Amino acid sequence: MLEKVKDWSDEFYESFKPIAMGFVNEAEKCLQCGKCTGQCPAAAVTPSYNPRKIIRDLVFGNVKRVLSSVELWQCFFCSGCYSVCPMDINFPFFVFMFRLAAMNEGYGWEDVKQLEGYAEKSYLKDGITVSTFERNPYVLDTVGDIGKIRAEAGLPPERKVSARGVAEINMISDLSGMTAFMKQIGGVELLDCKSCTDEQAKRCKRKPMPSKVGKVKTHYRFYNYGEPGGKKHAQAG
Amino acid sequence: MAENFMEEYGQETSREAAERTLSYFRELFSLEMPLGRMMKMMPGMVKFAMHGKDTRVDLLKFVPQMMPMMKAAVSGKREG
Amino acid sequence: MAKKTLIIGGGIAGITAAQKIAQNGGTALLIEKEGHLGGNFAKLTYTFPVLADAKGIVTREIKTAEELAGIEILPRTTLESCRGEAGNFTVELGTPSGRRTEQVAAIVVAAGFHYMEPTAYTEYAYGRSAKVVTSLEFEKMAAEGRLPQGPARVVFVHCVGSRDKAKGYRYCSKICCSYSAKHAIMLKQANPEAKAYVFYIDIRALGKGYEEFIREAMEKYNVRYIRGRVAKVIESGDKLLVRAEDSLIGNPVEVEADLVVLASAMEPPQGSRALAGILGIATDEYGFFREAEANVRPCHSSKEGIFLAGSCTQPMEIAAAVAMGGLAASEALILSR
Amino acid sequence: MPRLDKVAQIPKPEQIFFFKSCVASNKYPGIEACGTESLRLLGVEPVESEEQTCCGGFVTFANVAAPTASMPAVARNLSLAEEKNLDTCVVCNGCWTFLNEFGHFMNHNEEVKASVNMMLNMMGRSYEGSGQVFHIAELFYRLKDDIAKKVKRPLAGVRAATHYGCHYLGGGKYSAIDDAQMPSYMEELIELMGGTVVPYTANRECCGTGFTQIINGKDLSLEHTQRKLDSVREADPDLLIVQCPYCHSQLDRVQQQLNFRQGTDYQTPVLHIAQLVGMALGVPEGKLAFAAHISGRKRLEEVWDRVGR
Repeated sequence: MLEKVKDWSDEFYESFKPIAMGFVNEAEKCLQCGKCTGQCPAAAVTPSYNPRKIIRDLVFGNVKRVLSSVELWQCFFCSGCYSVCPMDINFPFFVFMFRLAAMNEGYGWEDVKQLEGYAEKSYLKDGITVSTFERNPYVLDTVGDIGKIRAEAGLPPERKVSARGVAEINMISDLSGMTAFMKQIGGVELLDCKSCTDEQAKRCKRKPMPSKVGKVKTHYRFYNYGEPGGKKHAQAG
Repeated sequence: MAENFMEEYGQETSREAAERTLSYFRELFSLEMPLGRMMKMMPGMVKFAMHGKDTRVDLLKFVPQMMPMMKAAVSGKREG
Repeated sequence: MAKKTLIIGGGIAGITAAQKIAQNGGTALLIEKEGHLGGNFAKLTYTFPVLADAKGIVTREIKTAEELAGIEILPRTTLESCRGEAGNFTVELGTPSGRRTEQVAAIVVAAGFHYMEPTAYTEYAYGRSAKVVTSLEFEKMAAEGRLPQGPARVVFVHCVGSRDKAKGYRYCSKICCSYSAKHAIMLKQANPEAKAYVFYIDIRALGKGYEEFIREAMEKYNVRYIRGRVAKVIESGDKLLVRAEDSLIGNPVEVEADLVVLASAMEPPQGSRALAGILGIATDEYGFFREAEANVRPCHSSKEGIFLAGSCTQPMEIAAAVAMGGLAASEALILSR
Repeated sequence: MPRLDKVAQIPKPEQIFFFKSCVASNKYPGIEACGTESLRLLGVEPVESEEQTCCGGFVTFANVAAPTASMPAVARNLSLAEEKNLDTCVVCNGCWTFLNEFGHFMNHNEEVKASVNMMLNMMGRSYEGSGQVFHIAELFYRLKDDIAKKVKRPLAGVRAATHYGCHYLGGGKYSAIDDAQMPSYMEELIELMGGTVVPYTANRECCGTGFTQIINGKDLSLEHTQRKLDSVREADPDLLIVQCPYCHSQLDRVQQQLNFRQGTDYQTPVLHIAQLVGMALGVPEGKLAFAAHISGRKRLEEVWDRVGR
């Protein structure tokens, strides 16, 4: 599709650099050499995901395309791109910062919604993010009670963070606004594939269609850098 | 129905999104402590103080350090 | 009688400078730290963009220099110290037979370059797999007839050590694009059954006939050019898996290769900073000698009476090194009259 | 080759702050039990603290928390070690990168450090940035001479493959003790304890967890893990040695999930390097906690028999 080239905004990138606590830097040094994509585990299994293209859009100021893309949420956070980058561009941090920005614009809350439980139910309640809770029946049958295994290994049956420790991270969370942030996410159930209308199903390429996540009005994301991939779509197409 | 983001969000330029993003980050990563932000922190501190005796003691130790910041925040607001 | 000119480095630039000085009535003292003249040129099999016999050309030039009366060649000799000023330098040379002091009017530095050893590039399995070689090793293999036989796939990787802030140098090494094309053609000529893949970022063919040379590799020899820097080379059985992105399509690609050739960058000669310290001239951030003025005085070093020639100033091709050798010689002659 | 100059910089401590990992504690307790026990056998006393929480990496990179929230959490956890005047030892790549990167960032940004410290002062703590964070595998490599001397159960006849994990290598581009692209210290450790190293093609590939992709993009995650497992199966090692509990969990559990979904038969036991070292040093069977492992339990028993319980 013909796309009108807009004047890119030098100021955006320049003013973005210092603000993001210095994490995001040096994207303008990108050579577009493609070494990042070449070794990317996500790109190897997703046709449209391409770190190089996202950096290019970022530097040229096509922020809207990055923010509204599904691809932004497909990064594996493996840091492989950073480890091979000839210009030391820390791309995973770009993704991290841009996911925050995308959420501010109303994209991607349905992804975060699925992870929010780890923070609210585990991290803030127990001080530990991954709990002993197990959903997989096979694992439950094979492993049984982790507490018993822990006791056999000479550890207390349950790893506990002291009440003081939990109170401290709760205060950090409250004071830095993380708790309020999570409250925005919680609450409203997502629509899933079974309950969505035909109209919604037509537009939905992969993700369940959210109407609203928590108190946030969400927007639809698109595959902005290519076609959706995966075995499922190969069959559907 | 929109097939891609250009159709769906075509009216809105990247510049507007970029400006919103910038002001969001500016606020998020600001190290300044204006009164409004300090007031937002109060409930969390109260919650922490209510947790137990030891937390209350630690928080009280912090009060002398907090007073000048409070003063600066309040006066800053008056000037601005 | 004309005063002597000291020439440091017996590569093609140094040989040319010595020839021109002698042919114009001067006397040249050519020192070389190796046992023989020829430098990096002598390690090549073919030249580009015209595939000419490199060894033959170097031998001819060395012979010309050796036959000229005004040239004294000192192999296995290094510069120990240097004092004085333009027109009257006192240099101390370390020769195999002991120290030797000379009075010279001018000094031409033609210290050449060094092919970077890509040991830092462990993602390319260099040093771990015998099937990953540098372009210099590829030249050697070609000269000895050890190129892969039959339907082998050979991958050429551009920009190894150049255009790389993290592990190499930020500059463009200038000649790698062309010599990789030369290698691909050499491979196809020796073994038409072989498949050659070249991974590039940009093709920089800056020279007369270079663009046509690379187009010839693509068109006549069917060398496959893929735009993307190779991300990693993985050993898999007796094959190598080369992973990269075809960035014109935007998809990761994988090539199962039998040989991977790394086009390693031209880096400053080893010990260039020490040599610069002895001579009292300036180097740039990488260790190349700095010219006084890049455009119209390319062969003047930061010190009067010391001239620069060849690839010790920047990555350059043979023709440019020869031209610069001649220019340095004529500058030196002015001082030695 | 490990960079020996960096290895030499790691002190040989008498005590170290043992940083517990969520996954290691709650899914594979053997990592925690073996980590502390083998350090003790090597003459390093692990010091634990009940007040230590999760490093905060997961919630941060799941975008549930902004760095403004996780920075003080990192500083708080590091300050626990600083109070005791100790360096920190972690068993998880995620903790390692997260504590290291954010710690490094705070140490080089006085303004941020001051603002973080303000929050810590409220709870009677402060962060200086004096301690260092080491991965337990780095410590093992540092103490490899002691390990060689103290091997009780030599791993003779055990064929082991390695998996380093992205967050150690990628995050440690400049701070890891080994080359980020072609590390080899785990191989050295395995050979030192008498085992055989099995090379395989996808050695340096990501395990496929993709941080949150195992939850949000399960298809992608499983597809990538399957690539890795296929390559592992081709080489057919007795054990797959990892150094990150998260990779451990992915590689162990996804084998079963793929077997269930696709009828494949992946059965490779996955072990953390702390468990392997513990096994060689003669840590009692209960502490290895192999009961928590899911895939390749039969094979693990065979290895046990070969090594001699």
